[in-house]
Amino acid sequence: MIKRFFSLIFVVLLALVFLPLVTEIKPLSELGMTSAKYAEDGAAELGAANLVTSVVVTYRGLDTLGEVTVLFITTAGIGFMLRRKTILPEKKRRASEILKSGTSFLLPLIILFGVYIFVHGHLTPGGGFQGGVVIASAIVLLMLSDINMHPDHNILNWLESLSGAFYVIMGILGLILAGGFLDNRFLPLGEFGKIFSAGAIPVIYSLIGLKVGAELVGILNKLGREDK
Amino acid sequence: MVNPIYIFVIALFSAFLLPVIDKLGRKVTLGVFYLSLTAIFAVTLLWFRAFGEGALIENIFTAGSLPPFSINLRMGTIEAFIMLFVNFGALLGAIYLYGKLLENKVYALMLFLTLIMGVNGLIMTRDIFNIFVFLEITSISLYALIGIKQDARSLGAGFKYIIAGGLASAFLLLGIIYVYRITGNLNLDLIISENPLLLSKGGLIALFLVVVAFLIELKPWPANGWALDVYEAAEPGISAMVASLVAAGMVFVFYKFIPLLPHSWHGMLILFGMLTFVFSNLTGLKQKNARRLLGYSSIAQMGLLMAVLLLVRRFNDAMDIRYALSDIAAALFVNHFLAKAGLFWLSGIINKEKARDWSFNKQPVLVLLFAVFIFALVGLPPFPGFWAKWTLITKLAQYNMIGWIVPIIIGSLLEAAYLLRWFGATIKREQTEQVIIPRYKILPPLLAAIVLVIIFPSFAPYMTGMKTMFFFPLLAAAVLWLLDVMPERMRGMVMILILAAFGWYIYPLAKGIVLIFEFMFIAGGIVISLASLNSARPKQGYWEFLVMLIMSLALIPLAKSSMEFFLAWEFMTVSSWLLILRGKNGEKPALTYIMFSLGAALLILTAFALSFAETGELGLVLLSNLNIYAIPVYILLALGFLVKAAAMGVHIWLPGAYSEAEDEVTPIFAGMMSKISLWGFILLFGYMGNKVLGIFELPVLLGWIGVFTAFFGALMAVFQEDIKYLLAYSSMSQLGYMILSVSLLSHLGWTTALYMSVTHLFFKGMLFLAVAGIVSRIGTTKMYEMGGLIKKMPASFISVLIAIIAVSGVPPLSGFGGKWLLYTALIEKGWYLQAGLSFFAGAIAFLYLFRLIHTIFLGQLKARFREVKEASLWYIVPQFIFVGAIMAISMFPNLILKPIMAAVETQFPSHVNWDGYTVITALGYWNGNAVMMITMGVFMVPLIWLLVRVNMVQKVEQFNIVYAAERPDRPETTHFAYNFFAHYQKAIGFLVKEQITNFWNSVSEWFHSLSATFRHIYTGNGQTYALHIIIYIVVLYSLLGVK
Amino acid sequence: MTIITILGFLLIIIGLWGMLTRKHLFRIILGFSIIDTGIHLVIVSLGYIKGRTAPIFDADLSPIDAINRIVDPIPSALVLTAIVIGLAVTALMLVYVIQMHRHKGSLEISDYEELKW
Amino acid sequence: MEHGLLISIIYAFISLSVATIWGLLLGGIMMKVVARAHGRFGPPFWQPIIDIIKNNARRTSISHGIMYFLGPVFRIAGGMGTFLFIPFIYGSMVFGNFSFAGDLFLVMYFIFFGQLGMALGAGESGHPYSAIGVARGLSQMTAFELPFALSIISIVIQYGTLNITSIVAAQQGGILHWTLFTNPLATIAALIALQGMNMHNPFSIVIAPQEIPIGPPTEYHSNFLGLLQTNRGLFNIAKLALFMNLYFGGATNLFSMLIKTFGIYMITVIVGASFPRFRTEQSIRFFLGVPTVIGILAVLVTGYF
Amino acid sequence: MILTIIIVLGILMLAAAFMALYLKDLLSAIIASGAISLMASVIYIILAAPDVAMTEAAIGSGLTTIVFLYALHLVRKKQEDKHD
Repeated sequence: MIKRFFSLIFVVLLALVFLPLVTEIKPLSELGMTSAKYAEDGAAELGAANLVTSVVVTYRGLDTLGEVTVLFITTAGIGFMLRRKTILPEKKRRASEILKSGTSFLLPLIILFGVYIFVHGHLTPGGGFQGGVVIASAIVLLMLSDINMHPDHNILNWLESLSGAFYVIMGILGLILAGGFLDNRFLPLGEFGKIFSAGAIPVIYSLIGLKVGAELVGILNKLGREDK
Repeated sequence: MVNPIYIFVIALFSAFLLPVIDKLGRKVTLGVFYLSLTAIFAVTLLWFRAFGEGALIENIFTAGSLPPFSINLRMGTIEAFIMLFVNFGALLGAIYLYGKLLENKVYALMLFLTLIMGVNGLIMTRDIFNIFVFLEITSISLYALIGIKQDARSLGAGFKYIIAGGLASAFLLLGIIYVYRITGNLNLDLIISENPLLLSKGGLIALFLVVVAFLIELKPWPANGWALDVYEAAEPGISAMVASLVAAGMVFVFYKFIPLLPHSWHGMLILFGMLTFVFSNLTGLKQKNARRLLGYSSIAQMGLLMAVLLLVRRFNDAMDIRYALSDIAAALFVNHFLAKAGLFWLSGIINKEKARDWSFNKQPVLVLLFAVFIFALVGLPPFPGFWAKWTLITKLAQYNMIGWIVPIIIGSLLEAAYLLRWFGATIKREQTEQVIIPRYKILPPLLAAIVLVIIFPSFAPYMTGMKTMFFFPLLAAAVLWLLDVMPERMRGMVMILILAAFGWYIYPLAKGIVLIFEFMFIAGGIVISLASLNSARPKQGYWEFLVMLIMSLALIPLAKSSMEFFLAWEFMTVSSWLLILRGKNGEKPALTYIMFSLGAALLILTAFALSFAETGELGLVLLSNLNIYAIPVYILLALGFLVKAAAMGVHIWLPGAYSEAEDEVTPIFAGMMSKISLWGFILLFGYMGNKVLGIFELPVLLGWIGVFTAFFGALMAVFQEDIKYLLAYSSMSQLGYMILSVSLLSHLGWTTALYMSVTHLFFKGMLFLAVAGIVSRIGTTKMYEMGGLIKKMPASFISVLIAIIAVSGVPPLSGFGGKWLLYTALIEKGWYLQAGLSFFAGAIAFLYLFRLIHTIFLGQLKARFREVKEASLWYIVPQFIFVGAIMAISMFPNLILKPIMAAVETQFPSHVNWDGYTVITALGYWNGNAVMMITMGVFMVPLIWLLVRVNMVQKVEQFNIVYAAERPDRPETTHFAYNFFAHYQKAIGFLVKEQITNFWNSVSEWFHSLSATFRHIYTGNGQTYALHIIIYIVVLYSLLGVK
Repeated sequence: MTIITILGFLLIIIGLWGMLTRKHLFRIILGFSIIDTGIHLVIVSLGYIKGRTAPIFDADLSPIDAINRIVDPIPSALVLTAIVIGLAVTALMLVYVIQMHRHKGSLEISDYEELKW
Repeated sequence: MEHGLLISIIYAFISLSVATIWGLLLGGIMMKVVARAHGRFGPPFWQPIIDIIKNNARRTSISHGIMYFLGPVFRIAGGMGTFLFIPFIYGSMVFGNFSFAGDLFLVMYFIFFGQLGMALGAGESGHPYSAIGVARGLSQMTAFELPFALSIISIVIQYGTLNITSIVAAQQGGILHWTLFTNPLATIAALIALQGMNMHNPFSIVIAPQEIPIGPPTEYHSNFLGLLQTNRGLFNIAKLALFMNLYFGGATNLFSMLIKTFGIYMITVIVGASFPRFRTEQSIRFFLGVPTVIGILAVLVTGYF
Repeated sequence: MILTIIIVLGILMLAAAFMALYLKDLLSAIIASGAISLMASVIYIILAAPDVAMTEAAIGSGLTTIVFLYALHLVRKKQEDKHD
């Protein structure tokens, strides 16, 4: 009981610690030093319409590389932790009719939408991560509707590894051909606003999309199996 | 140069492709895995070599644009140095985990690679959000790797770790975003240059959040329950990585943020670091589980390292920070890194939960490794930890931050306590079952130990500029260790040869008083170690420690700088402690001994630090012109030497240490090692002379302590039943006399001290050798079990007889000279009451000496000793060398008095003059030669008188005595030995009723109970640990006074 | 706007409170995900400038006058990474809970206290 | 040494024989006085001389080993040595003895020489009573040595020298110059210590005549016992001579020496005759009590005022 | 107008947060936490950060909830085996 009492006191005190953060710092009135520079010549330098994407993929490319590694580790960790010999779930009641017909209708749409998101990552909002997640949700919908259908294990593996490896190769190409590691200018910037513009950004983002999609499906696949 | 980005590329590339390569079979995957780790290590090695040749700091840019607009990495000397060790440790860790990696799925390999990449990233990146990402990569791969050992305990620990790690990264994220919001960019170097922006109210809090997140990752004292569970429950290979690699990364990241911290915060953060160091070590005292104990120790070291990083910032106003930082923090880091990883690997190999179940004293490799790691952690000489502590304390004193020396001393003493207790217990425990050591598991600790031993030269010379002579003890020990294949006696001979050569080498260097001490140590050492050649049984490590002890003893008087003095002093402490540990039940006394000696060593270290603070150099001669710190240095040094001399009050280690050590070693302890404290006093008085504290003069105080030691030492000796305990107390009392006479600060006083120390070496050496001879034949050291040995061991009897006549000071022999000089010096100086008390102590000495010779040699011979033979020649020969020496000194006292008086002349004007053999002082005169002649004459007259009618004397056997016409049946009933001085006990026995021992026991008891109360804050509940973190943040926030 | 920052901090406080007091393991993880959402809200709210649009160039937003018409892109770039990391940590915690449940069969944090002192 | 070695040996021999005979006679007189106190006649006063002659005339004797054989030799050597290092009669050639070899401390420590020898010999005999006697003797000896040492120290402070002849010289010229009067505290402490040294009654537990057969020398007989008895006489005189020189102004001629030694001896005898016997711990506690305090006072008085 | 929407969403989110922590049934607690993420993505739209809104919607409400449900399923499965 006293633990609850102590928690209350110290959570309130912590709130007091945060209070000046809210009161002292006025809302932003104009862009900071770095973001102002990004705003001015971000588009000119990298040729990507979506400034956030250019920041995410190129300017702070190492973060995103780290980001992909984090997801990769999580899949590895989950696979590693749940490494019991899992058996396929025995036939349970079949999926409801609505789900099955809905899936057969919706599936292509969702996949198309997912591909659209990460292909147009540098033009419209969204990108590799969001696209990958949408595709993963499509696959999950498929898994739910058709119980005995399971994504083949090693296709996922190959897909994941290759896209990861290519991503790193893209980085090295940037290092050798262009200014620095993960620089997208080793490919032509192309015409602003078009699909084949902003150098390597779309390629990188689609690779990320594929990798994230494969990984999330992998995670859900491992979670989905009951163990003995 | 190879772009360090390739470290990430190699790691990620192989990590991504491993699942695919695994299709071709696990051997291939492991090949790729080890290849990539070696490649990473090679890259770091190249960079380190480049910096070795003076390359400048490199900034590596990514994404083709300049830092604030993109993430940049930096590769400097410090980064390269730390990454070198991180990648080296990673390689070793991977080799260690070979077994686990083989049987588990491929994921473990990938997780290990990403862990390494994360740590390297943490060290190199200069972008704060990037630090957050790499921190997450490291933590998440650790969360997963902790899951290797699938049991409830490791999962529970892992979960607590995630909660704490998650909380820390949440605060970090908040802090980062607000730092960005205020400074406008995410690049650390730019933020540091625009620091003032952060000094606004909000800015300080943002900075506070970031720093407190790193503090939590560094496992601060109250809020680190979760870390201990991880160390205890996780797979040892992984805990080794956590303790060394991840800790290195975290500390370096903290180091990167230090320039941002406002100066007002430094004090409080140092305090928290020191608290972690002291309290984790304190809680370590009560630990039973081996790995949890290692956890406490590594947390303590991290706390110290954090405090040092902050302290070092304050040193740098005078010196280039590179120099100040590089030797303290780097040495501490390297020391902790290798030792802790090694110990965790060892715990993996031995795989025993309880620290008590560790026993491998039949496997020399394991013993050696364990010793290397424990000694490195405790900070004993040849290891970097020693240099780090030395430089740290001297620098602290130099920048008069003396307050911080106290926690460091307390902390390191506590750490020494539980680590050395563990070491002693493990070494002494009989090994029951063989520890199977897989080849790949022993390689990493072996390599770590080798590097730990090799690395010290890189720190030692350039820092201290010492003569290489001071490393001879270690060298000689190593040489002897290598000659392990030779038979024991041969190695003994070699050792004596080495000693002789060393003696010849240092002969020209020693002059005056130093020459006398060298004579005592080298000549005494050679003669006494002759006795150790008696048995051919293999003695593991005996000769090495013996040669190390004697040579370090001989080196101390030659030391010119305080550094050399302290190094030789520590070598002596270590080797003597190991010799005691070799004794049959030497574990407990050895622990008491090492604790007192380390305490004394640290007192001396602080004293030298204070003198360094005032004079700026390490020279011992500068002690004379101290004035600000004169009194504290004087007191500290005096205390240190008193502890070494086993003065009254700090003497409880002496009886156990002398009697539990092997019989051949005790004469060296009693005869020579105790004299080093005398040399300390000579050094102290020689340089600093007489100091007054308040109303009474310090030498007078020391004199009184000396007299009381003499009196109580003798009194305690009277009531002992065990010979070695009796002789131990006797040498304590003799040492009391020496302290008394040296603190007289007069020519006669010092002559007495030196004369007594030389003669004490002779007769105490003889006594202990004789005892060793007897015990080797009889087997027991209890006096009442012996009796009547004069008939069986006449040679030993003669040497003991000569010895006790010399010790008690009965005229014809040299002992009287010492007594006469003492009393004349005392009365001349005006210390009358001390003279009276020392006379009384001298008389009491008579009691225990007679008890010694009566209970062993005279009285009734027991049945089972009927066919006992004389002690082996190896014992008798050195004894009779000493007998010869004593007879020579008694016959011609000026043989030794003249050189001593000449030597002391350099310090004090002598007003003693000679007339042939008579020494004439203002008070009285003494003609040793004449006394001897007269006594011989007076002795011959009655002897001739009896010998004339000797034919009528009829020898009778044992029981033919006047026994009221009966025949006593058993010798036990008629041999009066047990509780020989019962009436004395009744009369003044109350004086020696164990008060001092009880006091020290209660001190250690108090520490243990304190440790018990403090460890109860770790309740084991994950939520409570989270609450501890929140409380820690709030308390730190209020204490830092973030306005 | 500061109202959203306040909302974010409130969510953090509630999440923290839940994590500290609720015994059930799942509730602790839920508390964590609430803290994460709160933090992401704070981050994005700090990047927002009143009356400005998203940093995406298209027909009616040319790069020339972007400097005073777009919102700060960096916080949203950081949040992208933060959200995925949040997911990663939550997933790992759930797996830990599953394994702990499999070994000990209990979902109460107070049952995992054998490592103490 | 002004005169040659041979002559000094002859002189030493003369003074030794004079001292021994006088010591034995004193012993006989003491037995006579005690007997008278007990209301009986007691043995003739030359009885000790008869005993020695009787013991030395014995035809057989047994020995328990070398140390047993050497015990009495040590004992008598101690007695003779102590005596020879004390200048017997101030100013006389014959009785100057070998005091040139050492000073006051030498004499004090030479007393131990005899004790040690005796103890070793008794120990070798194997008889438990002798060992018990030795233990008692040594304990008592340490106890009475403390007041004695303190009084010696106070005298050394007072006269500023350890040389006995110069101490005696300083006390010449009338009774008032004796240490008895100039430093009474030291003399009292010393006399109490003398009571212990001579092992007269309050402190006679060591030899304990009635209780167990004569303490340490239990196993000794025939010519060994003879030697011990001669030593008892000689050693007695040596101590008395020491006290005479230190506290009672030394003796300028043989006659004054005889009177003074007789007087000092009689003090202890009379005190002894009228006291029961202390147990050892009682005597230790006694000596470490009042006499030591007197000794300390003596030292403080002479030392600091 | 925008302000009122934000306030309403804010209150809803806080309520959902309390429900997530204090609802008896775990399933509805998880749904509540999904709801919080959904409302948060709406707020991101208001804050002119479309990328974040999409990510939050997809990962926050979508994926996290699915992972939670799977975990709940696995834990429930184990509990039923034990009871029956």
